[in-house]
Amino acid sequence: MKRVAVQAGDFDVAAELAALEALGGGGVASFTGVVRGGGGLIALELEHYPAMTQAQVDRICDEAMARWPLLGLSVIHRFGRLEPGARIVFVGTASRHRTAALESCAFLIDWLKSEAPFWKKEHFADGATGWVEALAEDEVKAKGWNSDD
Amino acid sequence: MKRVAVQAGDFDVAAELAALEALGGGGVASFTGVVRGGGGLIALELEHYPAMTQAQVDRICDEAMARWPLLGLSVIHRFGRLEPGARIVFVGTASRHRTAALESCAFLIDWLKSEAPFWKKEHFADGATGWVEALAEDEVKAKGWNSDD
Amino acid sequence: MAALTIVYFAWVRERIGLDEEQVARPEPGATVADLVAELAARGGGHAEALGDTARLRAALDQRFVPLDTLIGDARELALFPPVTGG
Amino acid sequence: MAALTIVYFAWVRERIGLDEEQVARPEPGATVADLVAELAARGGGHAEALGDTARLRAALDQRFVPLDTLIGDARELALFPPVTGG
Repeated sequence: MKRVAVQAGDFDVAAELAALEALGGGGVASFTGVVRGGGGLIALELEHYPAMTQAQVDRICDEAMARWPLLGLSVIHRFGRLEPGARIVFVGTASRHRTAALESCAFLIDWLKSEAPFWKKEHFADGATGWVEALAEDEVKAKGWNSDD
Repeated sequence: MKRVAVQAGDFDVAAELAALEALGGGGVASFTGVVRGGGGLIALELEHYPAMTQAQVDRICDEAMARWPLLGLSVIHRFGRLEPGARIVFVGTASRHRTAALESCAFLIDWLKSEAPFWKKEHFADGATGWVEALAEDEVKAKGWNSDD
Repeated sequence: MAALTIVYFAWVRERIGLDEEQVARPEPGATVADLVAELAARGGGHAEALGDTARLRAALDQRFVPLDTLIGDARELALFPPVTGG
Repeated sequence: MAALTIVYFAWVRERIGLDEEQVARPEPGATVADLVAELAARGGGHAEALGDTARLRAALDQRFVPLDTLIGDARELALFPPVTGG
């Protein structure tokens, strides 16, 4: 099972997890990213490169399936305007081995951060806006996956 | 938020995750363990040490909260007779930092495997039964958390 | 001093055929391993359950301890195989 | 040969003021960096968006590429800041 969705709307985490649990794998790991509030943030606007996004996320998923013995995975990434508390991204993995499920989940979220064509713009209550800068740390983290087998 | 439950009944993963997402942390990681079928297994019987279990799981959670900047965590472990496909254990963590959420989730499940007083007995269709042996690998994995950082 | 309660789990419990039992409090200076050896010397289910200490783990008053720990004034000793939770 | 389509994202798009534009296909042997330098030389928003190549990333036909990659017969070039998904 490989499910990849790039969408504006919210998603149902429980349904995704239930589908992964039903694969009979023993372990299901997940990560859900949520828009953080604070500092006067009223919304995050996620821009993406539609012609590329789905294919690129698909490639990242294939890479995870090649590296770990997964029974299934599900990756959902939203775009558009999202308010604090809204879900942005979901990664779920199922495997017979808990370590494979957990590691591949961490790999996928690290890779989405640095290899998926999304850009985040912050909108503040006072009308100010600003593009979120990529963290050098995130590029390093994604590259780190290249060195451990 | 620290929620620890040791119970016979099933649990609602969606409700646990919703509570963690509501902490406004940015990242929620989870792991759900499910009884694997196959090999004629009809049920897994989880025995535990009631006087010790809750306090011990609580200690493991305190340890995770001391090591990582977590906004909250939820750990649920079932006991009793569980059939293939049933959930056994849930670990959920919330943090502003995705790495903290993911690492503490992995830590908690590794520690539950080797530091929580549960024992699993397998029941097979032909009437045979057998206690699951602890994996040396699991004790090593839990010990591994003592050496990093 | 009060007797010591011993609780058993998993195949240790099954082989001994008891969930728990009371024993006379051991001498000061006795370790968990000393008491385990004494119990195993009873033979039968106790010997079967407690003979191979490499496969045994223990807790004193609900805290995991190595087998060479002094029993001291603990009220409850638990004996069981390595845990398999999660 | 057909023109090359360039698509812009995030602050590169905002500074240039265009989602995309068509340009004459560069000479064979031209790299992404060559074309970026040529576009930046137009001044204005292009200079502002494309002047600092350390902050630029590129994709050719929807694949990430380093800036020293030959454009060859690619149909679409995308220019944008480092991505911030997840």
